[in-house]
Amino acid sequence: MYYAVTLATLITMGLALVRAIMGPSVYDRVLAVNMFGTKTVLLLSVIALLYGRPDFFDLALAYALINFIGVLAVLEFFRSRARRRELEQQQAKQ
Amino acid sequence: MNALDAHLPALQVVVPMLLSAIVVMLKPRGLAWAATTATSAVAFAISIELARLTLDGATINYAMGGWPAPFGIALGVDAFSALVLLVVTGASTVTLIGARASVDSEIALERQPFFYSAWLLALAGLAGIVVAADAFNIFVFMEISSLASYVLIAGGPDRRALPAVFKYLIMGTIGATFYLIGVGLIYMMTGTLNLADMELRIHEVADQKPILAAAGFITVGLGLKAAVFPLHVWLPNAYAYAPHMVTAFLAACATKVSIYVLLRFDFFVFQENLTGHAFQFSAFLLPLALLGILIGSGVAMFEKNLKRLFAFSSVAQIGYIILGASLVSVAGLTASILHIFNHALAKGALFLVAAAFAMNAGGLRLADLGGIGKRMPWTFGAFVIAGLSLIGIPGTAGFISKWYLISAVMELGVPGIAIIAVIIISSLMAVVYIWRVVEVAWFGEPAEPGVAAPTIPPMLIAAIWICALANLYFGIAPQLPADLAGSASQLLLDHLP
Amino acid sequence: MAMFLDVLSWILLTLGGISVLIGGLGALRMPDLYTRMHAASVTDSLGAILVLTGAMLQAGLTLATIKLAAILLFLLLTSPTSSYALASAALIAGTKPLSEREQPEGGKQ
Amino acid sequence: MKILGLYYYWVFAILLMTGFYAVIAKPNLIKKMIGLALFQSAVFLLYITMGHIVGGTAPIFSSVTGDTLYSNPLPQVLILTAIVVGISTTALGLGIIVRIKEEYGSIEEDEIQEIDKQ
Amino acid sequence: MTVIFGVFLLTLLVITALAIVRTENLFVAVMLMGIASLLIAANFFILDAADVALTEAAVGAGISTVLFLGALALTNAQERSTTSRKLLSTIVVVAATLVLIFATFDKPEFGDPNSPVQTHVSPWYLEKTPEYIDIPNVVTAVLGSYRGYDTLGEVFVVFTAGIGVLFLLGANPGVGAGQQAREINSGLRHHLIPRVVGRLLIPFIILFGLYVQFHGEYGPGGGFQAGAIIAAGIILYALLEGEKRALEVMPQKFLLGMMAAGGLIYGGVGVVCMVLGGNFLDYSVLSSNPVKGQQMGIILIEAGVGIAVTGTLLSIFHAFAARER
Repeated sequence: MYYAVTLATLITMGLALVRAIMGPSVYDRVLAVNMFGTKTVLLLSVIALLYGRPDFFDLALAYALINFIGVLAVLEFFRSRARRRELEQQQAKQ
Repeated sequence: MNALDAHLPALQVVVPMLLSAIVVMLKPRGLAWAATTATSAVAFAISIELARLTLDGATINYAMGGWPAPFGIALGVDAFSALVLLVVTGASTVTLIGARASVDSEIALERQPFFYSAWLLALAGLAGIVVAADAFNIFVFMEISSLASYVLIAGGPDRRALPAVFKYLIMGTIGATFYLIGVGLIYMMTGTLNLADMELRIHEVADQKPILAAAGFITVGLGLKAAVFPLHVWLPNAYAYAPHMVTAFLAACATKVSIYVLLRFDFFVFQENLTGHAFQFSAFLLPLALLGILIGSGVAMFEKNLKRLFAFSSVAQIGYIILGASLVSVAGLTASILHIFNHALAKGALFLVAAAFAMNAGGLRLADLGGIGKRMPWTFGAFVIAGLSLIGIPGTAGFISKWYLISAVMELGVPGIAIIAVIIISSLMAVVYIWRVVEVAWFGEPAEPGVAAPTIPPMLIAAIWICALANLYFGIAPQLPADLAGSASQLLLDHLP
Repeated sequence: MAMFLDVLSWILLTLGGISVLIGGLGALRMPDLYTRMHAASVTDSLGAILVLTGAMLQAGLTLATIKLAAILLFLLLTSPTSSYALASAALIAGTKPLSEREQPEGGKQ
Repeated sequence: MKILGLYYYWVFAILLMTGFYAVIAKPNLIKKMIGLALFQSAVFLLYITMGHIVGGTAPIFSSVTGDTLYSNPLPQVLILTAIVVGISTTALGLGIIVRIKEEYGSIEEDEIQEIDKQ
Repeated sequence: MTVIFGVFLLTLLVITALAIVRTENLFVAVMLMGIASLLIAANFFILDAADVALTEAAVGAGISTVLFLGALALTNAQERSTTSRKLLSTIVVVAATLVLIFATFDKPEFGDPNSPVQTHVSPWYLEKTPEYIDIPNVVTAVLGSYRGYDTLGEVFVVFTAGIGVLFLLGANPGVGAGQQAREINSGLRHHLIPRVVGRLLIPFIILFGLYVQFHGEYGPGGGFQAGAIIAAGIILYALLEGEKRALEVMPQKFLLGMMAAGGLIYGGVGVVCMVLGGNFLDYSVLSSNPVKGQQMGIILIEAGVGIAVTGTLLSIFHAFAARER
């Protein structure tokens, strides 16, 4: 049963990867990366159960956290880039 | 051996390493420099003591953390390591003595604590590589020294230092990673990382494919780090645009430490065990060394920038070192190891002179140096002595190692004559490129007449003359380095059947 | 009781696996960014709830369950936030949702 | 099983060389750094693969596992160190790239060479 | 069976790697690098390397993505489409791949319990750790004690990188010096939802980091992973509230102090061991009971590692993020 869940997660990871490579926009790719991250969290939780080592859920927790920070970093990257372009345009006008 | 002596191999590394963390906090002017110089001097004293203890062929072993050898990390110092340690710490100390004014002119005051801290880290890293007797530990310290040298070189005031150091970073990391792959493959086949243990266990699996691949990876990786021709492309620009003092320090010892590791692997781990390993020397390293000698000297003859000229000459000199080693004989190895020492003396002095010239001539293109010898006679005198040593004129240190090298080549018989011809041609080329500098500096006219009288910091002159006099001293009384090199090569070759 | 819990957890895990898979297909097949995002966030939330609850029932009342609960809580807090952040970034950058793009200018009234 | 095991090593080889290709063929400096990171990751995979033992578990004793087979802890320790070395190199390399961009206005290797020739 | 999963993940990894090299958009390459990192980490986990998986996730997927994005923000995100030396590079790479694959054929079988790697040194660690150090996590025991000198080196590698980035990009970047820099570095303050959720999570992230730090003897974790996680938590704060606020909470000087202090704690423990009559880093002498001494030493040095790594990663992050253009 664990295998079935793992398999489903793995296939979904593959689909997310296809989306990440295909794009088309950068936002699609960020979406795919985020999705990939959550699926990795699920995968790790299930594999930890499968291995009979429930003490390894720490890893899944760490992944969930890092994933979130990664997405926010990307957002901040977009925001500051957009802001910088705006300011540069303003300066160019003056 | 007293209690402190037993700890010396560890202290050699730990003292500069820990002090680097303190130096970075030292803000007041000159304090960082003073602390760094003092630390480096302590390290130099430690390596002198280690050389004294190992002169008779003894090996000092040290078990880190008190764990026995293949399980914990072992350190080991023998005559070979002691000689290389002397070169590393000596080069650092002498350059630092003269460094203050030159560094002040090139690096902004608030960035200096970082600079000196990186210097100590480079020193600790290089010393750590030399004392380590564990393949993975060598990798860790190789990375400390490499990262620190990238930082030091990137401090160069010319913006061309940045692309140069980036190229060095890429090639250096590839080299280190290749080394790591090689160590991994050996570990896979033997299950150990300790060099001595590896030597014992590699025997059973010596003819298997992963070990052969490992030997290849390690040779290429360390060759990249050591700038063995044709893997030297990072070296000329990195040396040319680094801060002058950094060039003097790194040119004297950094590449030699990689050669040291390469020789350790070749003679301790591979040589006896690996099928067809002797072939690697005669068919692969020997021709490369000869090509490196000729091409390095040849390019140096036409180079217009003083530091790039010296850098290409370094490529040729690395060729000499590899040439001696690839003969696989006591005489050849002695010549090779001795040349590590003597070349450090000559190149250190030359790059220090370049620093003094740069402070007064405004640039280091040969055209900038017109008549500078007459304005700075003392510096110029030292330049001539170091230049003669680089060429190998009797009475200087450079002559001794070339003499050893030629007598080692003589043992080969007829093919040796061709090699001797290469050595002589290359020495003549060295005469040409040193003469080009002398010609411009002594007989040339200043580019713009009426330049102000040169100011040379006395400490720098002192450092330059320490090097120059050492070139003369070790040319007349080569007892100490020759003894160390002799027992080092005995040690390496004792491992051969 | 134990049997019942076991069966329940298997059902939850299976449903979780299915919903994860559906979400993956949706993210691949949907026509534009916002619809894909919709599909992806369904899997993130529903799939995570189902799979992790199923796993919790398997693990029993131990420290492991508490950790799983923490992971679940964390995912439930962060994944809508990331979706929001992403959607707002895309919107600000000028990616229009599909429905608006498809309709001609006059169709808006 | 034999092929499965070899597959791990082949992936190592392919990954290593993919990264290496990016380093030597791409003129963009950031792309080179990315390639270098990939190149190093491949080596991590090599080490961890050789430490694995079939039917083993992570080398952390626990009441749950009891008396079982444990995988080799040593390669894991080495790779922990190597990962740290990798991120340090990446950080320093990126720092140099940022400075190059500021000084030259470009991060393409050939363009920088052109500028230097002038 | 799990190995099959591994094979599947590896196949995805190869596809990702090829896509990374092919794409000309550097931002996409960085995103895919994050995926590759997660795949590698998942593989590490399947291959029983829990500690390494945790590190790879925190460093590869987290910190390194953040650093790459920081560098991209200061340069361009688009690569020019020319590829030089294409043919030559391809030939070199294909030849080298074939050599590597050739070299695989004599390798010990995958997962073979009788291979030299499994029979020579490692059984000693597994067998003796309960006796000498008595902590469950053998990886931490090897890392902290048997090969503690490597770890000291590792701390100084990180320290060197921190020094280097500060040397190159400046220790006191002009945060708030100009209106423009302040505008650009204001963070996500105007995004209400991420801000509220993020601020809620930061304390838990730091708490989790501390748990990883002090639980390293019992489970996966240790100073390095904890340092990366705590740094990630503070980076989150900087992302939400802007550079300036984050630097007010932890000024660059303080971070520099942390960098140096971490290394000094680690080295200092070693020197104390020396003074007390042991070898460098021989923690047994720290207490009358050697096993207690070992445990104490490992806790101290792990604390040093954690402090140094947090300080360094944050310094590097700030050096990039606060760089004025």
